[in-house]
Amino acid sequence: MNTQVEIAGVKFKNPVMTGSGTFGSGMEYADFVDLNKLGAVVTKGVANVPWPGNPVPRVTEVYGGMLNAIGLQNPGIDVFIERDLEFLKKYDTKVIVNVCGKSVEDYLEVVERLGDESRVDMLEINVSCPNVKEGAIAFGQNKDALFDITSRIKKVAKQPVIMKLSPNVTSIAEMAKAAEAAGADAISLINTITGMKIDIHKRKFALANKTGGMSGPAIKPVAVRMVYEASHAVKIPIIGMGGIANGDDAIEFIMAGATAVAVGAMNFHDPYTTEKVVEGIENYMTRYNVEDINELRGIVE
Amino acid sequence: MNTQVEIAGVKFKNPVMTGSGTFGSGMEYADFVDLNKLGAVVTKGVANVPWPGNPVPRVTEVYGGMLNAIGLQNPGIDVFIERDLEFLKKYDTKVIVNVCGKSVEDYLEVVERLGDESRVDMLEINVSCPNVKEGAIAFGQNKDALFDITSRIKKVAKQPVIMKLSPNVTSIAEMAKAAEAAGADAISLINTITGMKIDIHKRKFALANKTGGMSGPAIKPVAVRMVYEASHAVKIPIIGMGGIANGDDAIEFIMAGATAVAVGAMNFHDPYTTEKVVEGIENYMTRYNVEDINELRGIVE
Amino acid sequence: MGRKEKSEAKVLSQKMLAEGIFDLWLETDLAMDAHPGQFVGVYPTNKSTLLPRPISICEVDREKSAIRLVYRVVGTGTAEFTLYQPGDYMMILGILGNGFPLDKAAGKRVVVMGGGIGVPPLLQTAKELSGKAANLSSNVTAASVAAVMGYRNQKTFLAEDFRKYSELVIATEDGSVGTKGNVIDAMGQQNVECDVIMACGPMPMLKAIKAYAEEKGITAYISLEERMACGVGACLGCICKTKEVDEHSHVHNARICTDGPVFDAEDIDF
Amino acid sequence: MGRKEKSEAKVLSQKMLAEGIFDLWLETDLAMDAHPGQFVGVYPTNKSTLLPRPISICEVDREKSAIRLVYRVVGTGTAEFTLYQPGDYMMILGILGNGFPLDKAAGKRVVVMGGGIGVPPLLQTAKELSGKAANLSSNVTAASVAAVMGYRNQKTFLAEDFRKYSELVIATEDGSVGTKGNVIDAMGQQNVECDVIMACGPMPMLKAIKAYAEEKGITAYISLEERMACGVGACLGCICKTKEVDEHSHVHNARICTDGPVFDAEDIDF
Ligand SMILES: Cc1cc2nc3c(=O)[nH]c(=O)nc-3n(C[C@H](O)[C@H](O)[C@H](O)COP(=O)(O)OP(=O)(O)OC[C@H]3O[C@@H](n4cnc5c(N)ncnc54)[C@H](O)[C@@H]3O)c2cc1C
Ligand SMILES: Cc1cc2nc3c(=O)[nH]c(=O)nc-3n(C[C@H](O)[C@H](O)[C@H](O)COP(=O)(O)OP(=O)(O)OC[C@H]3O[C@@H](n4cnc5c(N)ncnc54)[C@H](O)[C@@H]3O)c2cc1C
Ligand SMILES: Cc1cc2nc3c(=O)[nH]c(=O)nc-3n(C[C@H](O)[C@H](O)[C@H](O)COP(=O)(O)O)c2cc1C
Ligand SMILES: Cc1cc2nc3c(=O)[nH]c(=O)nc-3n(C[C@H](O)[C@H](O)[C@H](O)COP(=O)(O)O)c2cc1C
Ligand code: FES
Ligand code: FES
Repeated sequence: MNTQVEIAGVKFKNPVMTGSGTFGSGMEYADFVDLNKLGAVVTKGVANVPWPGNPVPRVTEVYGGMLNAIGLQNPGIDVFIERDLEFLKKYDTKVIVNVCGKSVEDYLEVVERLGDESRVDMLEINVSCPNVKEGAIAFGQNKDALFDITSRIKKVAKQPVIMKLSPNVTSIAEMAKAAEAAGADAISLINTITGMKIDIHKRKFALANKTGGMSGPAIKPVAVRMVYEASHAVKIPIIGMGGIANGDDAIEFIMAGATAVAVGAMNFHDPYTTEKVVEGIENYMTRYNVEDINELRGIVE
Repeated sequence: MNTQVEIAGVKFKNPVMTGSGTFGSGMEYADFVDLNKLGAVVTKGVANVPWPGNPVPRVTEVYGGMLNAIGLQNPGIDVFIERDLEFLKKYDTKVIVNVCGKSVEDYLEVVERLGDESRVDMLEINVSCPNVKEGAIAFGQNKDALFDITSRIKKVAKQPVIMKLSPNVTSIAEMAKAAEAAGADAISLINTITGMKIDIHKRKFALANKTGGMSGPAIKPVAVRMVYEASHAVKIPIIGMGGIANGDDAIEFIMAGATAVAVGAMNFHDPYTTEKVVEGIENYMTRYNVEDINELRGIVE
Repeated sequence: MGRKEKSEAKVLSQKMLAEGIFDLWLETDLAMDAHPGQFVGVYPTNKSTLLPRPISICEVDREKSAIRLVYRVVGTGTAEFTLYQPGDYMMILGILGNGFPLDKAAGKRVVVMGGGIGVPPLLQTAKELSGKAANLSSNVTAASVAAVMGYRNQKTFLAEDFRKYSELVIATEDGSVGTKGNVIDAMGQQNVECDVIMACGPMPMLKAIKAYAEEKGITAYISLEERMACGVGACLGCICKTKEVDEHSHVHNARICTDGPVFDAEDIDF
Repeated sequence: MGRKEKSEAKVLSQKMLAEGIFDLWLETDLAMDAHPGQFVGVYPTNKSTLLPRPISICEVDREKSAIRLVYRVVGTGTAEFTLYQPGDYMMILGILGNGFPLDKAAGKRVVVMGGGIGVPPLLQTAKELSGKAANLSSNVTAASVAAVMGYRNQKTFLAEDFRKYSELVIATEDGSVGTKGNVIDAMGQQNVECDVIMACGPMPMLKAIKAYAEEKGITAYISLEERMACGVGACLGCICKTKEVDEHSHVHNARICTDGPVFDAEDIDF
């Protein structure tokens, strides 16, 4: 049985990745999961300098999911390279570094710094975080801005570039096309959907940031639809995510057109989820006699 | 205790309405609920002529919600007036007629036909149904088209006009502003979010239409956020909906800025939901000594 | 059509009839209004699910105010249902649908036909038409009742129950019991004659019955299945194509949950 | 810091301690690694909820391989927890957090302070430091242990348990038992002296303790609370502001779930 998939020349032993920001740099989940069994570890968004993120409360539960407004807290690229990338050297898995910034220059600085790091297999550019005021989502909600930042990053990036798209748009197909036209090697989607929760007893927002990004099983139908639409709009590979909880969910995204998938919020529900998704995919393949996972991609037209 | 709210001069005994398309014309739910207890019955979308809707399967369940692709099946305005409006004459509740069409002319025809019907208190214009190819959502995803159709409808409408907005947009604030600028008396949101489900065993879409509109508790955080954003963008009243299951949910929408609320998919889970929401709102008011429901509107800033 | 309500029903008993097929008796006031061919919506408590699961009424015991449901485990909801024990409560929505038109069978030779998980609703139908039981919902009886039931294999659940009220002919896909083949094959091979068919089962079987009835010039009432949301006729989720413009929809769509699930095969446009 | 796993724990007993306050004993291998001040994440099975509920370890029984949780019903998850009966299983994630630094109390006069639902974690703390029990996780003992506990009213849950291991001073908001006022009021009124405070309770209480400790020149370890998603340090949901740049985050944020929940009050920037 072949579960290996390839994106922009990078070979992943299986299509299962971690959703950026839900798995740290893998360190915290190494207690639960054998990182060697994952297709890739996608690290928490990192900027050129440390970011403090948003005030608390930063997370809250909603029906079938959660809202977060972490605000991209991160220790900055220096610490990230010394500590997190170093940690990941022990493992036989691919490493995708998620990059965030407030201005195009911020992004470029991080991308350049990572250029010489051989431990980095791919870059994922987060232009879709709904929880920071400047930069980030602004690039992800306007196709011209997306085209611009993508092409500028592509000019300096040494690793293949994945553009991570926001679902908070009228047409995901248009955004996917803009990323492709600007030279992106792949796209990933969906980032979180902007949501809000009000504590009616305290008469306050549940999150200090008022709004937060929604993730978890509740958003899966929207994510599958967007993966499907994107996969019919572009030729570059797609990494699909949004509410994946088990192997069947992963297969659903693959059938919708994803080459790989990522597990996000469900890690919090069950820290073993990523490994279980790998097993679940294999079980499906065994049950239905699927020789190669790549046969299933986009099979539902 | 006062639960009465007013929208464009129309007084509703309480803020609880039914979500268009989830309650027929009230006939089917009259077995369960005393329609006289509701603020308003919002009827299923009606067009100038009968529409057959989409092929089956038209509905499917998803985590914490459902997808539908009914495709606006309706018996046409003639039957609607004779049968459904006639039926509603027995009840002491407001009637809001939801109108759909494929072209602006279709909408205008229905709006004109309803002009002389005294049983119709308001019109809700559905420009946000994701399940029909022509018309409908096209108007709801483009602010110029929305402005255009709204102003043309306002020119002929004898009853106040509510524009029902689609959540499948980059900026709900912009759409709300376009509707307001064109003269809409109120807006309602959200219509369903476009989603997809794939049956991985049959390798088929769960819905014949491939995509469907998502509703139910799973979408509530997105709906609350959009109501909040819209209420900060416009001055006209807002009818909020999306996943409302009980009085607390209704209060959450009101605190986010809604003047009234509607119960949609949860009618299918529990046919008594609308009445329970009315009671739940009253219970909250009693518990917290709220004299007038209007005090709570937009209280969380 | 009975009154409709969502209410608690008490589990009286539950047992497995065959691999993956469960037999559940529920105590509910709704039993008094239940007619053969009608169904109830059963709600799982699992919060990821919201919609009622349509399950046909297999049998009614008016004395105990109870209904019997026989269901196959296919997904989340039905898997949850197997966990309920006597004394537990389940939420049900009912009574839904029109049921079989027993009056159309008065004094006629009737065959009830079921296939797979379409077998259960025919039991109460046979019971009523046979007149061989106390406390029935109608006093219509047929001239004769034969049951022709199709199964996959030798797991011929409910066969003993049918024998109480009617002659029973069995067809199995694998030929392990009765005629090898489908219910129509069995009709022919066993020379079963009738004036009226009442049937429930998978779509190909219902199509075959429609064709058979047309050929023989007899009337067939078939019970259809479709994904449902409301179960009460409001959402327009569960329609089937009708030959004529339907009275409610004013297009060629009837709602299976309220206008059906039982239709005269002639009226349906497969 | 012990190993971490998500695993089933068997309910040994559950009872109500006071209106809305429940006392639950769970059998779990994790008990062997549990230190006072640490917590577990308890998962409701209700599918509308996904996140583990952080609940402190109130007491540990290493012989029975069991932990005790004392919790207040505030929402969906805790309401569900009350339904579990002996023999049932619950899923828990643990052992989480750092716990109180018992070694910092060796040979010193310690006061454990709890307020409201912050009372429970101090029980095992007092037990350990008192040395008055078998099978403890450390052999560090304090010179003396006093417990100062604040309650709303006369429902002074766990008071009897504290008396087994320490002197107990009670403060109540309504003055129905002990000092009327808060734990700091009680310290003063009862002339409780100490070198180290270990505390858990609502934010105003912890702020007051920080101020009190600074004034008296003593050390206070306080256990903080914040909304959590992962519970294991990955999501950065549960941070608190620290005086110095935190070693992990490289900003002034420490993660309560892993770097805490217990912090030296001095290090926290309220
Ligand atoms: C009028 C009618 C009568 C029925 N009577 C019986 C019966 O007596 N015994 C029996 O075993 N089954 C019966 N069914 C089928 C039964 O409704 C489904 O097997 C059941 O809903 C599956 O639920 P689930 O949660 O286990 O499956 P899931 O696949 O998890 O359900 C997901 C959703 O799909 C719906 N769904 C799945 N399969 C079907 C189906 N075949 N038909 C309609 N909805 C479906 C569910 O109701 C639910 O909304 C009947 C269906 C209809 C329409
Ligand atoms: C380190 C730590 C230790 C704790 N120890 C105890 C204890 O020993 N006994 C006890 O009764 N309570 C304790 N709490 C508080 C307890 O976690 C909450 O009361 C509980 O999570 C509420 O869950 P719910 O589902 O009933 O409430 P809901 O309001 O329905 O929960 C919704 C979400 O909010 C979270 N949440 C709600 N209140 C709190 C809170 N106060 N702190 C953190 N998350 C919250 C829930 O975990 C859940 O994710 C502790 C909290 C922390 C952070
Ligand atoms: C707590 C949290 C933090 C996240 N941080 C990031 C981030 O730093 N960069 C990013 O691109 N996406 C981030 N995401 C988005 C996830 O990677 C993922 O796209 C999204 O959560 C949808 O998947 P899910 O439903 O499986 O969680 C974060 C999500 C969560 C829940
Ligand atoms: C089965 C179904 C049919 C619907 N039909 C209509 C319609 O005809 N016109 C309309 O404006 N909205 C329609 N809607 C959208 C609802 O009115 C409502 O906006 C949406 O479902 C969100 O609310 P909910 O989560 O409470 O269901 C329909 C929704 C459902 C589930
Ligand atoms: S299920 Fe709603 S109309 Fe039949
Ligand atoms: S809860 Fe995730 S870092 Fe603490």
